[in-house]
Amino acid sequence: MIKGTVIIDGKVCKGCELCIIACPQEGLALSTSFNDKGYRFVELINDKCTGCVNCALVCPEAAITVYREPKPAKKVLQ
Amino acid sequence: MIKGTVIIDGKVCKGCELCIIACPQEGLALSTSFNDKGYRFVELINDKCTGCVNCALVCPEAAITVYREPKPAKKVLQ
Amino acid sequence: MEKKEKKSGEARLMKGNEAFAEAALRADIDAYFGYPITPQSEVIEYLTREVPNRKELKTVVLQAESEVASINMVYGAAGAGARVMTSSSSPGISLMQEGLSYIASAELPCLLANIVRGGPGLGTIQPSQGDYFQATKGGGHGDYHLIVLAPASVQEMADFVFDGFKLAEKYRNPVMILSDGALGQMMEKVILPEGGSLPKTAAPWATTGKTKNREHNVITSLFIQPEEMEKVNLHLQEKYKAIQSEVRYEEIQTEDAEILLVAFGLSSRICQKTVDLAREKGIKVGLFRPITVYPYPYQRLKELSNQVEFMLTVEMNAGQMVEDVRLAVEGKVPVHFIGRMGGMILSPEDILKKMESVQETLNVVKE
Amino acid sequence: MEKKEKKSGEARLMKGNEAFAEAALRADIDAYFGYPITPQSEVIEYLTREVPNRKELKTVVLQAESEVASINMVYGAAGAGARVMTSSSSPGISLMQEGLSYIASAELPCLLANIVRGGPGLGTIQPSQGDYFQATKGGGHGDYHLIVLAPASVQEMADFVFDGFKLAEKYRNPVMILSDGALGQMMEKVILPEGGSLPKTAAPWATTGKTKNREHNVITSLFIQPEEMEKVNLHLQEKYKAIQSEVRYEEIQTEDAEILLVAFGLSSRICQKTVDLAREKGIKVGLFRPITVYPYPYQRLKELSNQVEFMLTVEMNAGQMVEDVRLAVEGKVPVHFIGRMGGMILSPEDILKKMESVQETLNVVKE
Amino acid sequence: MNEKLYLEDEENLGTQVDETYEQVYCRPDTLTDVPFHYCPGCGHSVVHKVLMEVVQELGIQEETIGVAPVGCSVFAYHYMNIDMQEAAHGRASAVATGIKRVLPDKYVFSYQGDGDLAAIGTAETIHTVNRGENILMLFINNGIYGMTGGQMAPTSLIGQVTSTSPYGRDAAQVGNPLKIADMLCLLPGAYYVTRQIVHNPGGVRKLKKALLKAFEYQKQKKGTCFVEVVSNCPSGWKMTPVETIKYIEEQMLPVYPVGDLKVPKN
Amino acid sequence: MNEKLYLEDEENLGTQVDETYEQVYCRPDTLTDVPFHYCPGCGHSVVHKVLMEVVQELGIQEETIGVAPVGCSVFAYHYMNIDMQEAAHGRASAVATGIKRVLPDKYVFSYQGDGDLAAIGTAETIHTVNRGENILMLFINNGIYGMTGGQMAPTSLIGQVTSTSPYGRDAAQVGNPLKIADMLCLLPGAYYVTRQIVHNPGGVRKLKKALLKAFEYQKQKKGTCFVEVVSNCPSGWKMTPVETIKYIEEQMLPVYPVGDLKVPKN
Amino acid sequence: MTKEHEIIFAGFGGQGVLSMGRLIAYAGMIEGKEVSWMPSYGPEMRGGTANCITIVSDSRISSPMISVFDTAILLNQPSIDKFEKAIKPGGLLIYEQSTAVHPPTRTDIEIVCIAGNEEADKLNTKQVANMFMVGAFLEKRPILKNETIIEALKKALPERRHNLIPVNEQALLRGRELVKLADTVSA
Amino acid sequence: MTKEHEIIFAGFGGQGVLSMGRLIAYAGMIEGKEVSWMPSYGPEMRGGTANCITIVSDSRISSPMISVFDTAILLNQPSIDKFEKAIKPGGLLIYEQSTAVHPPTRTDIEIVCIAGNEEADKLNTKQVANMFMVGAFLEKRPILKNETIIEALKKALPERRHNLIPVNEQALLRGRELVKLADTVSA
Ligand SMILES: Cc1ncc(C[n+]2csc(CCOP(=O)(O)OP(=O)(O)O)c2C)c(N)n1
Ligand SMILES: Cc1ncc(C[n+]2csc(CCOP(=O)(O)OP(=O)(O)O)c2C)c(N)n1
Ligand code: SF4
Ligand code: SF4
Ligand code: SF4
Ligand code: SF4
Repeated sequence: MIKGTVIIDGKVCKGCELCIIACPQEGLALSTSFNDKGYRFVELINDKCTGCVNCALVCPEAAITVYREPKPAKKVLQ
Repeated sequence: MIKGTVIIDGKVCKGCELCIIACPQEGLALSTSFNDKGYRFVELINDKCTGCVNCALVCPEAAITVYREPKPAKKVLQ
Repeated sequence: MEKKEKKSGEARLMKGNEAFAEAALRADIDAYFGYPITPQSEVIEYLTREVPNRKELKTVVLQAESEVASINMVYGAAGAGARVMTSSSSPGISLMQEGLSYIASAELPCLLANIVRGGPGLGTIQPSQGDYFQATKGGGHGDYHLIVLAPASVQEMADFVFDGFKLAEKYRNPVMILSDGALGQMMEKVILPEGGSLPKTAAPWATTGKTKNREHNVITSLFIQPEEMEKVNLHLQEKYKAIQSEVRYEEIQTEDAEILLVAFGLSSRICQKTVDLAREKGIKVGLFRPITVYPYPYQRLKELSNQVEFMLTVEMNAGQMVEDVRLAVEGKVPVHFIGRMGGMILSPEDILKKMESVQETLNVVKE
Repeated sequence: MEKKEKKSGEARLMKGNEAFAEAALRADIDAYFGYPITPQSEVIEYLTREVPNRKELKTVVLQAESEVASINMVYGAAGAGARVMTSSSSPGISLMQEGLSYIASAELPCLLANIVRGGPGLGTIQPSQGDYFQATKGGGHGDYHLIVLAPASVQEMADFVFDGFKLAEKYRNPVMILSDGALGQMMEKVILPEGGSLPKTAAPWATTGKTKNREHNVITSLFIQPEEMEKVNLHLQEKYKAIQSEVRYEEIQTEDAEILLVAFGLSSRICQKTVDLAREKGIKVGLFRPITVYPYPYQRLKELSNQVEFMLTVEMNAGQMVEDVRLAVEGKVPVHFIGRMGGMILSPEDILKKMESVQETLNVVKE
Repeated sequence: MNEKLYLEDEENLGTQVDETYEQVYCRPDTLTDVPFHYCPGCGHSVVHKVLMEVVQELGIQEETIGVAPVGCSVFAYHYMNIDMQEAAHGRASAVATGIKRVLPDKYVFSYQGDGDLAAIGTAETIHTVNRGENILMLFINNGIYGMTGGQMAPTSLIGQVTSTSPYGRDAAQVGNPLKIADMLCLLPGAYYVTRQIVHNPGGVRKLKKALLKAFEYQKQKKGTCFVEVVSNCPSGWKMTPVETIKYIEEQMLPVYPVGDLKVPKN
Repeated sequence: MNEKLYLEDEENLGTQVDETYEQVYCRPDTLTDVPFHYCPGCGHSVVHKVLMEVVQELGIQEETIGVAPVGCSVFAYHYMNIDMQEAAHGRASAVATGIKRVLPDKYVFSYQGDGDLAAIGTAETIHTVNRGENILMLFINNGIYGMTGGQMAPTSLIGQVTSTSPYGRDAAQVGNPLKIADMLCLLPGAYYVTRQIVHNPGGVRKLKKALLKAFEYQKQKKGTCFVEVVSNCPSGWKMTPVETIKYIEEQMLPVYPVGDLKVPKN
Repeated sequence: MTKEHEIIFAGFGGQGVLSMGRLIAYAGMIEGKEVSWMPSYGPEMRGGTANCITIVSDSRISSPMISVFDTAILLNQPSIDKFEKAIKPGGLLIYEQSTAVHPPTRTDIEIVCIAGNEEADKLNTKQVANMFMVGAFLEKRPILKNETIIEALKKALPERRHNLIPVNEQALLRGRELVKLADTVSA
Repeated sequence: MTKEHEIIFAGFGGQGVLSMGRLIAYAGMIEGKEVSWMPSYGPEMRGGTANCITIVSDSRISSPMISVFDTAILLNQPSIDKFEKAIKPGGLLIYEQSTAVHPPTRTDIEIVCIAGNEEADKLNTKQVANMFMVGAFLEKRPILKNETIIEALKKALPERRHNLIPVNEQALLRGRELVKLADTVSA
């Protein structure tokens, strides 16, 4: 099981919830507070993230950055 | 063999010769003289006309009127 | 959403675009063809919403694939004798120029509204008066004119539909309502014209199917022989002469005016406030508001030029109608201009300031 | 078919449309986009025939699906920094009005020719000057101006291509050559401008691919915030002020003129004959011929109004430029008009007669 | 009336008959007396003639409104003795839409050339058919811009020499012949789409049948009927009328095959 | 770079790895810092993002010129950090043609909505593809006019409620959803025609692959590549972004099926 | 009380600022005044903010679009940031408590903070949140009568939703009270 | 000899009237005169008739389009019908014999009938038929030299067709003779 994590830019998030649907680990949820734009924004709510990038792919605001344990395979390639 | 004949309006004929090609009886030919528009016009040159209407159908100027022996069949219909 | 009363007479609070559309239904239009564009999309939205709701209406309302298609559908319907109209805003109206030239040449009555926005180009969607030249000098090719009415209130957005069709059918000429985004979007009190009060004009020239007792009717703008084309042009020019008699304008406190503000449409409303402010200060200012900008009230302006010290033309553009004012005045008095562009709106105070500065310079000259 | 010499300098007998096209090649245009229409189809026909014949030329010549497409292809190519042009005739030019407004707003340099035919509508294909208003007051929406050159000979049909591109690139503004069917179709002696003599102007603003050392370039005419839109408009107005300095005109025997004929393009040629006829009769007539109709030579006309008894404007339309003459003269002297429409051409004698009749009425008034 | 007689010719040839001759074909009264201005041998005139024969036979002269294009057939209204409108270049189907929408019970047709319908008018063409406007669209495909002097049309053939493709149409530069009728078939609004010819008697007979169908469908409010006629342009092609026959059959028909492209399914 | 990593995700899930985390996805530098003005959940932003990722990975930021339409994506040039032009409504492909013809070695794409490309721009769309202009045409089909406030588009579904079809689109009156991509397939100029989605991660991955192909083909001068994206318009549809997923899958995809419509034959 | 009162209503789309402004205009019309209502329109709405200007006057109204106001009723932070400075000295600013991260700070205007959302929750109906603001406004600037507001509401609401009238009336009155409280507090 | 000579050439399309007019203009240019050539254009050509106006002048030419002419060279009946009346009194009309059903009748102009087609048959080359007319014209109105006509022809014809020059020159001279004969005849 790869471990991953995401950093979400709460300022640009518009709370569309598409990432929440996209996350297979049910790791995302809306905040209770509002950002300056007046939107609830998304936060990581558990540590199940595998860094699958699904949330980031569907995010219209490009608000999500995804990190993950490196794969040795890749290292070789570079 | 049905007998027919055509009357060609030499004034409007533009000598395109399409009717000549269309006539299965080779019954049409261009005049040697010109009409007022400056065109040679088509004339009936033999009595083989069957009134098949082919020449009239293709005539762009609607210059040809076709006559034919009546068909009894038709008479009944009317 | 305010409810729609059928009966007129009662005051209603409506958007200019909606009042325009409702008036069109009451003017018994046969058809509307249009294409959405801000700030006038409410017209087609209102019509598509209302017509199916009203059993009595057979009105055709069709969203075309473009403004080019719209204006040519209008051509076809008008040529078939229908009471028809379209509406758009600046860029869309530019696309209609060829069609308008055809319609004017073929002498088809129809109505169109230009809810002007700031240009040039895609520009802004905010209100502007930047299409005055296009509307009055002919944006299309050739010598033709639209009859152009310039409303200054939601009430006139409604009333001018009736006036417009009357003129269009009387002269077999396209009529444009030259409005702007503010008048289209704002809500104001309006008392709508009575429905069914605009009788249809007979159109024996229309292509409704050739009957035995007449030659076939042809709607065309092609006159390949120059002699023929010139005849058509001379006839059109005769018609435009006759149309001069339809000139309309409004005068506010001009009787004793020493300074004359000239403005149409929205600008004229702002000028009214300026007149009040100036009068409070004891400055004798009047306001002249052309209601028809084609035909243009040259004559009356010329008369007024004998009375006033100078004129100040106020427009939401870089100075377009001011040329007509100058043509009217022929140098008798100075004609100044103040305007804002791109959707910016003048304040009554701006105008007052400009007026006073002009006055000073003039006095200086005198001394 | 006369042979094509590469070297200029030698006199050639060419159609206006062909001289225009050949000059474009010598002006090293990168691209031409157009759509056929009488009486200007020879332009694209000449280009499609010539370009493949000349190894040295990489010129893009593309027949578009319409004038709307043409003008928007011009927009794209001009925005990419290319020297590009199009041409059409009246109805086609009307279809370009939206695109022209965009091009003017985005400040893209380009050249287009209107080989005017008689309108309005489909009209006739015979020569006319009926598109003067459209060309000079802005047929599209918003406050913008084309720079407009009015040739009066096949020679100028060629020369103005060079002048036109110089102005277009100097001011980043679209330039129109306002010609007519006669000038486009007639053959006359022409000495073509030297090829390669028109250096390209750098276009750092063009969309040629964002390089590391600059921000991305954007070609747009959208300025949604009214404040911003107004800034753009004020900048454009500044530019148009500067353009006034490019005004060009020709004066023929005006030194001692007591009567001034004012005419542009083909009409001015006819007026020259009138001047000769009149001078033979001892009438002191001069001819003023605006070469740029935007910018318009108001100043010089105003000066001349101090010298002459009256002016007679001669146009192949219902009277369009005459408004600019009146704006210049400001009522100082009477400004009369004579014109033919729909492709009809005035004769020098017609003009002389009109002139004399005006003169009489004036004398009557005097007595 | 005449129609019945000669449409049956094919079968009836050779049957016995008596002496008194009867008229079996003459210029339809639905044509005016104005002589066609078209060049000698131009297909436009033939199509005009057939169209008016159909209108006459159906007895719908009083209920038919036509729309002429900008193109050589711009003057169609001089020849067709019915109410007509002359549309702006490319907009005939939009004009026809305007007419039909306000006069839904009249027969309405548009008549357009290939530059008009398939170049500048492409958007109007496609959207008129997509709306399924209940009209007849007649499309004369002669692969060239006739009126303006023989420029390339979207339908010009690869290698075809025109005044704007003087060295032959080059697909790489200007694309391939546009088979717009085939594209229209994909639209549900298109009820009947067919491609016909008029350069021989059989073709003229078939065109006439197609037009009769089209008006019948319009009566039944079935939607848009689109009839393409692969025609000629002797002047633009720089050929004699007789030469154009060969060109049509050898060059054009392989690209634009004759026949029904879309027929009512039932 | 990032791309490689996550395009392989599907297979790589579950493989063993060591501790130090690496960034596997971030906003592409080819996007400016300007936050999108689009409504929450709007597909435009996703397409913008994917398009710019592709430009970044191919390293063609300096050679790519885009054309924005008139529509909600009119401001695309605020977000895409490449040279761009803003075209008149419907004319993006004509503008792109103008650019590409004078800069044949640059990558050029047009980006248009359905009103822009399939209504007012129909003629330009069809003729650009018919000429086989060597560009990428990106078509965002959200079945509505978003920018102007939710009017009916040619692509709106039967029965769809919009501000100009308040009682649902009625085919009898205004015709059927226009499947323009299918029509374009008939044109030889169209080299690659595909329909994609962006409302789920798999769709986004596939769109990216399609765009990579399209640019590759453009490099090879193959002709027009047409990429349609069936997208959403939460505001126009009056739905939450999440609700639009269901609508797309249940209502739109049956009419506009996902997948390649025309692929290079070899 | 001025002959002419110029009000801007601003907040996010969907908060009903446009209808609030229209309601005032409608009521003004019923009381025989000159009124105009001008919405912000166009793509800026994509951003999510909306506003409208309502003018109620005894005399003919010149321009419906103005840049300074007698009163601003603001339902979110961006609106406060944008319009606080656009209020005439001595003017009135009413804002919704829960949405204001940085409350307004001007000292030359009257500022009233209403917990509209909170109060609405109490009456457990979101729809009436704006009615508190309207009530508060009329308490401060009695340019229109309560009854007219209600009458306007009747006209504005479709029959089927007239059941909502009473609770709106309640909210209207409550809004007036809240101001009084607010005042006593700030005092 | 007038300072300015205005000629109309008319006939059916394909008879080469346009190039005949262009040839005169070209020659005029070579002799350093002001020239203009204006074709009839547009759909009327569908009808099959074509014409052009050539003006050769010592001074700048005003309009290339005029309605009365010094000379008309007419190659078919419709042209005779249309342009006979457009010739200035004292002007010149030259027409082709074989195509004229109703010869011109005016008495206030010079009328010359040339059997161009017949003569061309004699030289058995159709292409030069028009050269007889040109020759006839120059005999009557010596506004240009033979040599210049030939020089113009050289420039006008593509190299590959220069072999036709001699026969054209022949026709040109023959045209001049024919006029003399015609005159003696009519005398
Ligand atoms: C807006 C506009 N553009 C161009 C023209 C010029 N024009 C007239 S007819 C025509 C095309 C004719 O070709 P086609 O439609 O194929 O008809 P055809 O003459 O071949 O029958 C063109 C380009 C015009 N009249 N109006
Ligand atoms: C000539 C012209 N007509 C109309 C408009 C108004 N307008 C702007 S965008 C648009 C359509 C937007 O819909 P779409 O193309 O589907 O893009 P979306 O906003 O849905 O992304 C319209 C009609 C315009 N700007 N210009
Ligand atoms: S997809 Fe992006 S914008 Fe939408 S909720 Fe998630 S992080 Fe926020
Ligand atoms: S087809 Fe008609 S026009 Fe042609 S030659 Fe025969 S009769 Fe004459
Ligand atoms: S030019 Fe062509 S299409 Fe036009 S009439 Fe002549 S032959 Fe027919
Ligand atoms: S209106 Fe629709 S298409 Fe436009 S930004 Fe909002 S959601 Fe996207």
